[in-house]
Amino acid sequence: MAGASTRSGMSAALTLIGKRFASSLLTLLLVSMTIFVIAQLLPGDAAQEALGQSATPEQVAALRHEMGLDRPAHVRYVSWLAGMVSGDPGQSLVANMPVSEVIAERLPNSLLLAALSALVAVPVALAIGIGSAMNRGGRIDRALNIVTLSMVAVPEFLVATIAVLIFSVKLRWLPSIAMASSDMGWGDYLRGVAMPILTLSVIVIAQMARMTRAAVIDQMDRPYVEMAVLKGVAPVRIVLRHIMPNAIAPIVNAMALSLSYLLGGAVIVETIFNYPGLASLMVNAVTSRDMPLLQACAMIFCAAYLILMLIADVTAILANPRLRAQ
Amino acid sequence: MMASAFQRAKALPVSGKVGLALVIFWLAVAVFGPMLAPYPVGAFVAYDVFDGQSAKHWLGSDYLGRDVLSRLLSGARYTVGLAAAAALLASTTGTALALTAAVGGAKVDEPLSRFMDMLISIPSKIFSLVLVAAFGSSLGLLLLIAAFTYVPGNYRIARALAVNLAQMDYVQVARARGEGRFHIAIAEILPNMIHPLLADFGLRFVFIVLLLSGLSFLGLGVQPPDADLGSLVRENISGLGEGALAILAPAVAIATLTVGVNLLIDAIGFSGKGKGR
Amino acid sequence: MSEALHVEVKGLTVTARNAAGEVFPIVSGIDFALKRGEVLALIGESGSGKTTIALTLLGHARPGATIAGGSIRVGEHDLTRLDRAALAQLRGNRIAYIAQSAASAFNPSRTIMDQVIEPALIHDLMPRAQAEAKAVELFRALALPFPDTIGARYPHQLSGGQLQRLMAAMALITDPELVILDEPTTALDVTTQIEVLRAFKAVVLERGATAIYVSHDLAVVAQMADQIVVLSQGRIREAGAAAQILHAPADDYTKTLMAAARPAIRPAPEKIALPAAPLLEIRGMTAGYGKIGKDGRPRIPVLRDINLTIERGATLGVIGESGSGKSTIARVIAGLLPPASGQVLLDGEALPPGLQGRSRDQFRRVQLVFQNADTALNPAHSVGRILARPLAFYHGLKGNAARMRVLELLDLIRLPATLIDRPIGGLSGGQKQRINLARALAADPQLILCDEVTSALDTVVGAAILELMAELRRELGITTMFISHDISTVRAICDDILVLYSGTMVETGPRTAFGVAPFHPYTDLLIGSVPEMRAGWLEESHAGAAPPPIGEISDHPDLCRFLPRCAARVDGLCNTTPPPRRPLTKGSQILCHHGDESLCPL
Amino acid sequence: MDGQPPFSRRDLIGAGLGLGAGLLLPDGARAASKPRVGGRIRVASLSSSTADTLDPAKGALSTDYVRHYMFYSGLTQLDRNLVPRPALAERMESADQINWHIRLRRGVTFHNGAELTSADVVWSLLRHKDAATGSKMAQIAEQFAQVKATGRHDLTIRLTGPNADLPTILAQSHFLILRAGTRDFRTANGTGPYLCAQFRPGVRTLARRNPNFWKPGKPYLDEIELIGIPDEVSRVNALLSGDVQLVIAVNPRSTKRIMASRGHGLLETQSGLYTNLIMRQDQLPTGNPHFVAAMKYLLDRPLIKRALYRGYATIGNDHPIPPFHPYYRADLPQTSLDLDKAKWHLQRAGLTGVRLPVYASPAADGSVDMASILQEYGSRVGLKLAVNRVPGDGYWSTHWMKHPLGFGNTNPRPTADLLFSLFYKSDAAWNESGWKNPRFDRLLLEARGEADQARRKQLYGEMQGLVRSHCGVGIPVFISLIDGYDRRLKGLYPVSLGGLMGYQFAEHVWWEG
Repeated sequence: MAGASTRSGMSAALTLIGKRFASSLLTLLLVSMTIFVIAQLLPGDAAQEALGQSATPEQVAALRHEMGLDRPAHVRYVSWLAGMVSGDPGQSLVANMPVSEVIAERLPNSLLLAALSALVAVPVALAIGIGSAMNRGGRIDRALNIVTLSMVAVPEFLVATIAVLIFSVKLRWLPSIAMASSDMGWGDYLRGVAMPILTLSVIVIAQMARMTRAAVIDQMDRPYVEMAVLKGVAPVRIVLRHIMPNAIAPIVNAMALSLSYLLGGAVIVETIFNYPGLASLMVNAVTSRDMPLLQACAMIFCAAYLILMLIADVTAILANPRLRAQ
Repeated sequence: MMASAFQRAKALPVSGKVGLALVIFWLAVAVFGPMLAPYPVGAFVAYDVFDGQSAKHWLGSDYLGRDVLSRLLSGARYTVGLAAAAALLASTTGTALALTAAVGGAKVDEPLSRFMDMLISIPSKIFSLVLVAAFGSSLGLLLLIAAFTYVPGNYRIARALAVNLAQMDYVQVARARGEGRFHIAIAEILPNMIHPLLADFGLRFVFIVLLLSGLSFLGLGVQPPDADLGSLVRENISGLGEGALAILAPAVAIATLTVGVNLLIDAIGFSGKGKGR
Repeated sequence: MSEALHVEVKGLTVTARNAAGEVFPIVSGIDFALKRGEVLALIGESGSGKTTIALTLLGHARPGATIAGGSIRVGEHDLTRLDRAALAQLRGNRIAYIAQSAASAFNPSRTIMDQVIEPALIHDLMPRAQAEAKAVELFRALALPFPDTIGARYPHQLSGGQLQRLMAAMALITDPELVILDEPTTALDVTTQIEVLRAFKAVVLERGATAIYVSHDLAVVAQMADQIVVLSQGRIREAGAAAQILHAPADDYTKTLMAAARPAIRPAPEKIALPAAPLLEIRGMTAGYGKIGKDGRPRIPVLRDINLTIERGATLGVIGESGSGKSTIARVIAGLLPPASGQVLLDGEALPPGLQGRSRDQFRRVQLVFQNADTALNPAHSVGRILARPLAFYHGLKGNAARMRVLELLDLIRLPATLIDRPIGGLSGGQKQRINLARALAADPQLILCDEVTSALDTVVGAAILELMAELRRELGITTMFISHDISTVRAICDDILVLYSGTMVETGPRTAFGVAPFHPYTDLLIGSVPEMRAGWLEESHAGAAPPPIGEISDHPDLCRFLPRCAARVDGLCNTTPPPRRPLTKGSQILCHHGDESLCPL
Repeated sequence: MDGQPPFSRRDLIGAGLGLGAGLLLPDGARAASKPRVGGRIRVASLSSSTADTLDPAKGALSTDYVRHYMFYSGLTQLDRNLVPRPALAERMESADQINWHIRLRRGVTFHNGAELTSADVVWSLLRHKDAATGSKMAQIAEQFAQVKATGRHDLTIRLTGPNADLPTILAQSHFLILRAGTRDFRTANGTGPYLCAQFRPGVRTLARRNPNFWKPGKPYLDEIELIGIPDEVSRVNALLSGDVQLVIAVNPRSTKRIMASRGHGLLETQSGLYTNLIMRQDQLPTGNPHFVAAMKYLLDRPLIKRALYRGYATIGNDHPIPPFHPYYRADLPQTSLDLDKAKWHLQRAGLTGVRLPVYASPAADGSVDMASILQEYGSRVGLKLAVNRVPGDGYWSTHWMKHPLGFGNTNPRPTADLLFSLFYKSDAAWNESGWKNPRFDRLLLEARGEADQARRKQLYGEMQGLVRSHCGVGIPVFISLIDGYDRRLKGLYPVSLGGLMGYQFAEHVWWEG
């Protein structure tokens, strides 16, 4: 019986993944078109930016030709799209390397930082959210509320800078810049990213904790919770065994939304800690008008968002026996 | 009207009253601040930079020797005004689209939802960077960017609410009465979404304040010599090491503003829920 | 008091805090006692405090409420003196609770077995394997289908009656000495209720546990209780032995309750002389959800081949259990659900199938009144706004004229004019239902579709609404379709009755035909399942008896829908051939292989 | 700076190295320490992006210049007094300042072991004339009429006109010498003091000591890791937390923090860097001479020096030659803040009460704050300036020189001739204000071919006067460059061409850790 429903759960999830894949492609196409159109409105192009202040018109024209920027916009878009479909995101105009190589260097950094931040933020947010829900209206609840509010109330660059002043400049415990390089040990790496993780976590924890609290409280008024109380079930068991399976779907959804920020939203953290991630790469791509790179970054961020949303939906299906059966 | 508002305020829990007081305070600063500023916002009045507190300069001087108090009083209106306007714009747009999707069926819902996915998936700060680079920095553009960034979030919430409400019996009654979609959306569904939407509005407000300060880090913001609160923090960040008032004051201002709005919203949500029971 | 008393409640007071922070009592001065193995019933309408009192016997008060005074003794414990941990030790162990709606009291995302044996596991009473075995034994005793595997299912896969019995299994897994049953059958259909009551009586009461049975239904209580406590507004009105309360009530309030529980058959109003043409006619209508297949049936059919007519000024009662499709008929007529096939004719003229294409006047002439006034009235609007909208929409009435008309309507439904500016949230259930009705009347309709308009209300309030409807019908001559699950109510107020089972009309006929046998087997079950207000009825009633065995069922789509539950089914006929529609001599028409003769012996 | 040797070509070039080493030591403590080999440092420069390059011709930013000087060597090299010294060129001679003969040092090898020959030099110089190269020096390279190898280690350069500054020009990082035919710039193959161990654009550059460097004994450090930290506060924090040992471009506002730290020091380099107000002469109302005069009187130079630069600046006089420059004309009267005169000029221009946007950008250092200051004083004399801050990226291509009132930013140039011909000549592409002065143009050409120093100084002096009084450019201050360093890092001294010893610290510093 249980086996059957798990199987049908898997097939329901697979159907959903299939459907999502199609609509995701549509979303990606839309994103690429939007980015392309807006980028056309940007003043200057890669050739001008590369040559800078000292460019002469002839030089710019020559470089433009070399970069293929002298072709009409729609031709460039179509050829980019054709390349993308065949799995080739093209050549970076500025770095003179295939986009895939440029990205390959930064993407693992970004993913690692996001994953580590999520690893810190998710349990903390769950603990805060569940803790304050169980204490609804009580002193701990109010205290945690103020704490989470204050966390979002400070601009992230200030949080980051204060952290650097305390932990690197004053105490010298942690490095102020988070270099990520392949020849680094895990210990060094973790020390380096400790503060970026801290800063990113602070930003997302508050939102996730508040959503967790709301989702848990929403379940607390349900009759089955009263029933559990009247069965003599202890409060912690009520939350973990009775409420969580029902609250997990909205919580995961909220978390997926927050976590999608960890990739693209990390631009300030990447700047302050000099962490070579994707967000600052995308900013680079904007300022240097490196269209293929910009597009590739946008595609990755969009795909990451869609994947997170898909994970949230699949979780919702697997957590809910009713959806699982469908 | 006034009396009932007053009574409602009295019924708020303590945290709500604190929130209300903070919100009123910052609204007042936003409106009257520039009149109260002792010095012009761009005037170089102190010989030294990052001065501490003094009788002449209550909050000291900034990185160029300007009066921090005056800049704070003048800058609050940008943060409060811009965030409020953008939150309002985001909420109304998001809600209008959500209602359209809720009463319009899958044909409207699906493309709108894809569009929102698209907006949400482009990192907002980078998107802002592109837009500012393309169109130049102006208050109007900042407003649009902030609004655009937070439309999808509002849309998600409003759509979930509206789709639920569209199934309610009273909506079915209205449909069976022969009412048009517009009437159903505006008269039947919308009034019942106001409460959660207000709460959402508050959250958006806070996010926008923080987005604006984030943008100021990237050099996008209000035109000098004026500065919003985030820019004030940013431009004085080099004073952080010496604990300059010039950076602490605007940081505290942002914190009290956002915490105040949140406390107020939490309290309103609480008493609103109590009433429903 | 004597040692023999098992449960003793003295001077119990429970208080609550309102929005303004004032503390007020919700029940007070409650005293009662019962011996081991006795059943005490707490009777009262909503707001009487019966559930609140029942919960205090588990030492529990709902959020916002506090047990403020008195003593609650169960066995050797005074529950008011125990701390949280000690209470948790008793709950689900020595004192068990069976909740009103098992459908929501079971955790939707855990299996039944997990939840049923949880009390035994958390109180460390037995190992899992033993608990599971015991659960299966209980499932069997409670006459649940597939007792060996039902535990692996999830709540949404089971019916309300099954869940209610499973909840009993959960309560009994620890062999409690006291069981609290909180309206355990209220949410069920009568035909299910009788099965559940039988199971409860057999298993819960026969095991010798002391029980407190909370209900608003005197007839149900009559089957179960040794003692009855009648409550109203948090105070005891009358208490005593069951027989005394039922047959010789002393308190006026108890008498009112008794009266409301037995609706009087009203004489049909003299029909106004109108042309004989029917106002509403439905021809060969099939409706449902999902795509319409090649055979003209939707993927999930709800209604099959419905044919009916309502004469001008008449009332048609539509009766059936939940899921029978009775509300769907109203939705199809109102245009909310376009039928898959068939026609709806109003005044001889076909209505467009869906909402699209209907004229404003067509909308006006048919008005739908929803069951639940709480959800049918927009909580954001005031009484005046709700009533004024149809006036403006259909009649273009605005300003003062509209206001005058709204006041007239309020008068018509016997509500004070001062309510006009009140928000909906502030009204009582009965008042809301009256507004709900008035909104339909405001359109000046020809046909009102009333969908279970009294079922969400207390008996007394519901009776008053029926009274009002009868008056309105007399005064306005409006044609009504009255949809209900309660055959007594329908028999009391309707001219014609249609019995619906699983989307098919199993019996139709004039009211008089529903007073005497023979009936269609389903109608028979329906009528036989309505509890009578006397002890011993449950044992005597033949309703709900197990159907005779039957061979393999063919896959013909038009076979009798009632076949699986039918006590009169005939092997080799019912399971192979679709039933014919045939008239009975008493004046009704049934869909059955049986006729007058073969039905009589039942 | 008074011991400035004359810019005489023929004699000094080829006189060998080491002349500057014992002279003009700005810091007595440095003399006590002897260079030692070893050590590893991390250096944070201003920026780092995917545009980072190992192609000297494309070098655009300080990070690039630093990187290129680590891996490549030039024909000549400027000493601390900006005197060109022979480097890869052993001798460099010209009689007419048009035809130059160069003899290369023998036995110099590229990092891959190949020997440096004249073919490499010819190729390296001529590629700047190829538009496809995208050289920043394309304009200057146009002077090269012909570059021709005359032997394995000899070559000649024929210019289109006389230019006495060629040795100085060739010392710039863009003209560093590559192996002929180099196409792949994913790693570097030069003759410089360090080998390229790793190059990841936008992330870091790792340099290892080149044991076969052609200057015996040099360089001293084993390894240099070059990264970019664009955020100034982060950069300074990284220095103070010990994560980096040398940072470029410290904001004057951060100097207090660095000075407060015992282990760290500041290297101030007075330079010719300036951020200037641009008043387009071909547009109105900025083309009105009275308007130009008024704006120059509105510049509160001491305030800018104090508030913006905390004293790390030298007051300017609206022409591009800084006071410490040998050609500086000292007898020109200093323009200073004078609201009355400004008001009078504005009235004469009929512009009182006019509203005018002024474009500023983080791309032009300090311009946003300068604009704010201008606006503040402008409001006192009835001039309503609206500060229009635009983003740094795209500023040069979209805004610079395109608005009547805006800002520009000019890096130090090795010669006065370069400065004047690039930014002030009537037909110069970057004639920021669009002024046209035939007399100035004539003087410029004359000075370029003039070998006599006294005469040259006189000519340049007159040009300074012309720019100061007629050109639509306001230069309030020359901005000092500030680097921060770990005190264990020795051998640093200022070179006024740029921070980090004119970007060439790598060759000269050593570590005492």
